[in-house]
Amino acid sequence: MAKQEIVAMILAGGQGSRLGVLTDFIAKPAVPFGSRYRIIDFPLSNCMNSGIETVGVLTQYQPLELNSYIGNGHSWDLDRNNGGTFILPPFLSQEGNEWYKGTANAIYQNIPFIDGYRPKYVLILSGDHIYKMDYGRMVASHVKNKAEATIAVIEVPLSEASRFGIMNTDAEGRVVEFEEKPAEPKNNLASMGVYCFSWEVLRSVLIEDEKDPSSKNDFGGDVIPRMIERGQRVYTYSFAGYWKDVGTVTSLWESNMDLLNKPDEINLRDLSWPIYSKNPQRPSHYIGPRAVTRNIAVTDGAEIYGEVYNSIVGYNVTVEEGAWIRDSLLMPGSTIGKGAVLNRCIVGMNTIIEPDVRVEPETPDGLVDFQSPHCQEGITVIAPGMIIRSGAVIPGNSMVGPAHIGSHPHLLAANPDHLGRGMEVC
Amino acid sequence: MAKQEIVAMILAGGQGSRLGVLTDFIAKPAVPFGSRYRIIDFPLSNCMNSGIETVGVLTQYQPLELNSYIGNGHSWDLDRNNGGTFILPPFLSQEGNEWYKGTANAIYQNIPFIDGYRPKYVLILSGDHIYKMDYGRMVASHVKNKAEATIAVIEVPLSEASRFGIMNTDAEGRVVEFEEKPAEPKNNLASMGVYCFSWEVLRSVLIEDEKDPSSKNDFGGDVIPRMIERGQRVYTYSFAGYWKDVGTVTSLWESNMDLLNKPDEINLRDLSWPIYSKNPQRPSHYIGPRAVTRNIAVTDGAEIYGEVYNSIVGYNVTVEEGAWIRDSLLMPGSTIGKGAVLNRCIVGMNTIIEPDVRVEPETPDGLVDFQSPHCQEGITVIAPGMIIRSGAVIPGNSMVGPAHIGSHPHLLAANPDHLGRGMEVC
Amino acid sequence: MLTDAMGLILADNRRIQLDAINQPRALAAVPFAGRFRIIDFTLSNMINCGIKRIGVVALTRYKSLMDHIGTGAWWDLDRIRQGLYLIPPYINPITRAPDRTDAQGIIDYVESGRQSYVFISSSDYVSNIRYKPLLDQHIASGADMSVYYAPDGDSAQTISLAIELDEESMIRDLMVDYPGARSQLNAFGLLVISKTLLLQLLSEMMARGIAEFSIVALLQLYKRFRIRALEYQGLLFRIYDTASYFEASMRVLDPQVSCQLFSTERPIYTKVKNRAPCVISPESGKVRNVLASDGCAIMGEVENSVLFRGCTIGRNARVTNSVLFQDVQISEGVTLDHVIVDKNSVIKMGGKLLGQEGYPIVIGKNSIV
Amino acid sequence: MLTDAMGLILADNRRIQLDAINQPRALAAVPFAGRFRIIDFTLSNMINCGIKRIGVVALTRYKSLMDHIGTGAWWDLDRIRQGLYLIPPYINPITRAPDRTDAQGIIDYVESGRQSYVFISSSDYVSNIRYKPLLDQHIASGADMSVYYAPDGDSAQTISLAIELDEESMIRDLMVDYPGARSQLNAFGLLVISKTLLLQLLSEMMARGIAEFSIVALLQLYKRFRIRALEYQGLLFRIYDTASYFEASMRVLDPQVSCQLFSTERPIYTKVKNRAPCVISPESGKVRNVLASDGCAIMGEVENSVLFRGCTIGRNARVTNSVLFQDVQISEGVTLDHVIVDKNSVIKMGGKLLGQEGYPIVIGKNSIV
Repeated sequence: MAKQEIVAMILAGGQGSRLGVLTDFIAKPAVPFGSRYRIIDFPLSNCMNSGIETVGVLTQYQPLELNSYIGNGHSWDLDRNNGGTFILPPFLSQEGNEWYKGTANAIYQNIPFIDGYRPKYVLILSGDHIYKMDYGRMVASHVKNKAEATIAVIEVPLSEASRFGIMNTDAEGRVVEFEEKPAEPKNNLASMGVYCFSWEVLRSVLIEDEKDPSSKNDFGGDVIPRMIERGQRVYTYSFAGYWKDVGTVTSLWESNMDLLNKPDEINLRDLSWPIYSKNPQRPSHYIGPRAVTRNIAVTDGAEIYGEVYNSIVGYNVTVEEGAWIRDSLLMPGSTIGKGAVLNRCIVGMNTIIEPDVRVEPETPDGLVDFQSPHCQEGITVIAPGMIIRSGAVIPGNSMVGPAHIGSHPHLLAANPDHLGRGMEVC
Repeated sequence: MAKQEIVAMILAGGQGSRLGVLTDFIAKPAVPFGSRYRIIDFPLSNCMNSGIETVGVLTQYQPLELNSYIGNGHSWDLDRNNGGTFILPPFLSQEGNEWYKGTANAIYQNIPFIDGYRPKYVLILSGDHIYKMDYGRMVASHVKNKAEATIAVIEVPLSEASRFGIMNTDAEGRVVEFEEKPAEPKNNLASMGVYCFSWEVLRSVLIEDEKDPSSKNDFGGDVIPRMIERGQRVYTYSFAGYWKDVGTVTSLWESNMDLLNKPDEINLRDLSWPIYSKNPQRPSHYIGPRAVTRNIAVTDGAEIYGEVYNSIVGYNVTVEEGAWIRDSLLMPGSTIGKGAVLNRCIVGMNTIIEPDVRVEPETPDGLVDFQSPHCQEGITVIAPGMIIRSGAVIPGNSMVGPAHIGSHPHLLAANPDHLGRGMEVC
Repeated sequence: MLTDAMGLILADNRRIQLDAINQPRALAAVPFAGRFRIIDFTLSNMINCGIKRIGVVALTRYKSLMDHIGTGAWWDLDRIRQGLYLIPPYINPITRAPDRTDAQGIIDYVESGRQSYVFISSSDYVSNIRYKPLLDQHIASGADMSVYYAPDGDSAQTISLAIELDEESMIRDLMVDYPGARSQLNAFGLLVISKTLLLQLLSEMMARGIAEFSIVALLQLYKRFRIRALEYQGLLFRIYDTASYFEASMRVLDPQVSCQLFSTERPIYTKVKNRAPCVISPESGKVRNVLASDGCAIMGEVENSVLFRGCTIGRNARVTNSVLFQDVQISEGVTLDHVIVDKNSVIKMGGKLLGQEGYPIVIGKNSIV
Repeated sequence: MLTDAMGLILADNRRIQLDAINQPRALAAVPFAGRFRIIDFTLSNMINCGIKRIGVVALTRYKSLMDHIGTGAWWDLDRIRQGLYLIPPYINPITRAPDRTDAQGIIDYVESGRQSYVFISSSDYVSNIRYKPLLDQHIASGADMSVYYAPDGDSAQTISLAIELDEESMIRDLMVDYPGARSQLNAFGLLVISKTLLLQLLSEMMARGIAEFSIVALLQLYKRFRIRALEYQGLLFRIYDTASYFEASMRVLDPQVSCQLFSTERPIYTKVKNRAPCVISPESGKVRNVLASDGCAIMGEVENSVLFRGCTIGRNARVTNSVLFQDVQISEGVTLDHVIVDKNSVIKMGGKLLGQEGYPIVIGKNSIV
């Protein structure tokens, strides 16, 4: 197997339970984003644009959709003869079998995979962040600092710093202390969950971490603090662009809206750093003769006949005449019927909203059964693969999923064409 | 996702413990075969030659080597935009997590994967058989018989029939009874472990089988008997070519020797049904000025300076001058030192046999520690990635592996260049 | 699935002129319907029928075509066996002039395929077409070749290959580009022939020194061979001049028409470009009856138009009844009506271009107007 | 890794004749060392240096080359961005004659790359060569172009591009194919130049109507530009006639030589063919000092020879000092010495062909002797 200087490992195993029904049957990195993307397109495209051609994707929870989305890696030019993309699930060995216990354990279990490429550096990336980053520069900074670990950090407002892992550094940028969600943060340099390690160093730290029964085998919680404690050379790398963890319904919604309202921040139109995705082979989108569209993003295969404002319209979405949509995310393949009204609504893939359905924060007479602590600020989430029956009225902060079908059979049904559970039909 | 009429699922999850040290760190289907192949090349090439382009490979035990060998499927033309090869490991879902309990359970857990392609037929194949078969003809026979399941069978000598699963059929080839390893076989039609099912039928049988707590969720043991019992249309499909299960050391050795001694049976030179493999990018093999070679198969990157008789020489093998080899399998990357004598020996990948080592059935003074019940008929197996020290004398029926290093440090060591455990270096 | 057939696309049509549009590229590479090229339809028809081995004969101006087709990966034709073959012109190594015959490259391609039948298609029409009925009829009728025709009598389109049929639906007369032809049956460029017969005819051509190989040349053999014609009843746009191109482009705006071209079961594949989603800005004007593509940014008003990838429509611009190719920039305040603007062109601030129905204005590639 | 460089391979060398061997194919596509083609070495050198964008200029007889290169997948060049570009001859769409210049295709290719440097290589030599020292020297010396040379004084090979250097190792004189040249320093076909300067020179060529673009043409500009020459000390075989081809083939039989060509760190990649392992049968005679390939079946005796894939050596045949290309069949009892047999040829039973050292007999492709 050919040597590779850098191997990237993307942590894509988490369930993402705060996204509720959106991740019932698919892993979080496979959730659609920004009309034509999936979340994982961002780290994969960053790898491609940074010239990194060997990428392991660590999966554990509901990997089928992600597996079939990534396929042979062709869409990201990662179908390489040496290297390329590899889906890395947990496995059995002679010593027995284990699921990935934590992020560090997931890498530990795949030491033989990484060893096979004899890399100098290993990047550990998250599968659920929206950002554009040249990892090459980060590795260069790692090399320049003669670091053993380098952690990408971003400045956050000091008032929000207590929500993040905060890095306290000396004058040279060397980390002297790491505080996870400190009550009184000493500064505002938040870890982005993007790490660069010298492989030989990480390898031995992982083996040691694995032997420690008190460790939770987590990078942020165990590996990094252990390295700092011991005085190993841990540095920060400052990143200044757009970065967002889309782990909650609100942050997913906001990050999508940022595409419309702050288009220069995560500039998707920058041809020097394109975000690649698996393209549906569909015709151009069509805006009908009586459609009204203002401040929307839309892509292949969509057909809009109704009114759509401040919304993200995914591929193969149909908005029928007389539908009225504002501040919403219509995920790929969804259909919005005549006269339906959606406001601050996230509609899952291949879901059908029948005519005259109303989903609005201000719905006074809506059902309270659907209220969910994961949904805030009036945002409602409809699961993928559903049918919302004509006449349903759903208030804000709702999370509507297959679990409700039993109790509301007249309002909800599963979309029988939505085969293979989370599977995309395109 | 595009519809595929046929989806093939290759069962590649077993540990293959009867192959001993050969499968310590790699799954059985990744074991080298016939100079330039791995066992899994046969079902994968059969799929390609039969025009089947969607292949799931069910892995569970030590999948890394297999995963990196299959890569994007390019070597078998299975890097398709729709379909192609997919490695399918066990995974977590909302209902919890489970390892594959049996062959049928492995398919059960991947129902959503198969559903995604909406196939009419699903082929269930084993990852450890050596044969060339046109699955298209088998499916045609399945269709013609209006069968719900079709089982490929091969005639075996009646005297050996009690080692196999035997199909008792009526005049039309419909199975009336299935006997697993019957003491008194009624006929000699043995199941090859190659099944064709109508997907809708199999899908419901699998769901039912899963609910039955007494089932071991195995195709041969549970699913097929259940279908016959119920009177479902189970037919046989008679196959007449070469077929061998290479699950034991003896059968692996014999099947390799068949390439030399019965070259017309599993005719690898037939350009109309090529067996594809991942090719090492190495120069042509070289036969040195004083080499003696009789009845051998040899491939890219090998260099032979010694004497080799009736043996299979893998890629990147070096046989130094003065070495003497007979009736042996030298797996890829192994080196046989000057003056070494090997007879009926299987040398694992990237293993170094130092000068003057002797491995022979007739070695009178050999160590008995290495004797293994898995090794019979004088065949000895040396694990991959070892160094056998100069002067070691090993008798027949031995199985020499890393476990012995501690007790015989002067005879054995791990090859430090054999990185990434089972990983191929090429 | 037609696994026993290979495809051969004649990407060159030297008889056709689309003014500025196909001057820099072969007709096969002319953009169509927002994100496709004309050849995408024939390539996709072939793979949707199960054909996995396709040769593309290109003689001139084929750089654009090569760039578009690439490795064939977008059509899943980047295969170890079979896949895509670009058949280049043969050039004599001594004189460096093109060889007397194109035929040798085609012979080599056809000969090395295992399939028994060859579907030969020109690349001057747009359709989503099934090949199986033609092959079934071909085999059932025992004909030597079989070809589809469109009953063009009620169409505004010119009949270029008027055929007359006998009672067995075999061609008994053929008139090329003849306005006085009695027949309204218009054969178009899709023909099936056995590999054996095709190889025989190609060898004859070479022996006779005939330089040009085309569908018409094969059909003209109707006296010598039994050529079965089968009516094709689906949607079909033949592209033979700027007006027919423009008309077809406008008709695709009708969802009833476009759904016949873009079936979910038989998708039309094209080269993937990773452009951002199209953005319609908050200050945009009316955007109605528009086919638009990724990478577009619409700040002005657009009606009854087709926008290829990466077009920008500035504020207060008004684009109607127009076709804008990739990366066209329409600046603030521009007015366009009945205009075709080729790739990378820029219409500067305040410009005004008004064409007429049936006579659109054509702005060439990389122009600044 | 030279990620800031692109490659350009001039696969055509019109000055070279290898008798029957390169008559049906470009020199770049001539087989070498059992399973390779000459172009494999340059392609692999480029990718082993980290170059991921390679243009191949082919003018004549390039079908064999296209078949070999395919999608570029074997060199991992089948990429969405970058990858392999086959640059075809330009043909005038009206006259159908090749255009006055090859340069436009090269200009388009070079211009669309983001890299700052271009490595230009001919495809008439075999070597496993590192490019980085040349680029490092190029940048350090501030030269306009840089080229490798071999100190060929002690070699039997003819000096074709004799260069003289000044004290800064810049070329101050150049003599092409001149037996009386004083210098023994032989520049060969590997040159690095900045993208900017190359584009300028190509535009000048077009403007002057110069038809041929070659390494020699660039080196001949030594009076106008500073051309740095750097000694290449590794193994190098220049292929310029049948004798040099044959000699190089025989020398690769020496493991000391072949290990310099086939490094594990920098492998030479080639098109994969899925042939069965080579079989040496129980009844074979001596098989010694032989480079043999997959798909061969050896029943006779072979010494000091190179066998490409799929060769058959019949019983009691005796093959010595010979090179057999793919799928050659040597029947029972044949004797061959100093013979090169091209692809698919058959030497019939009892045949006897004896060439001489330095003057091997060449049997053309598909011959039956």
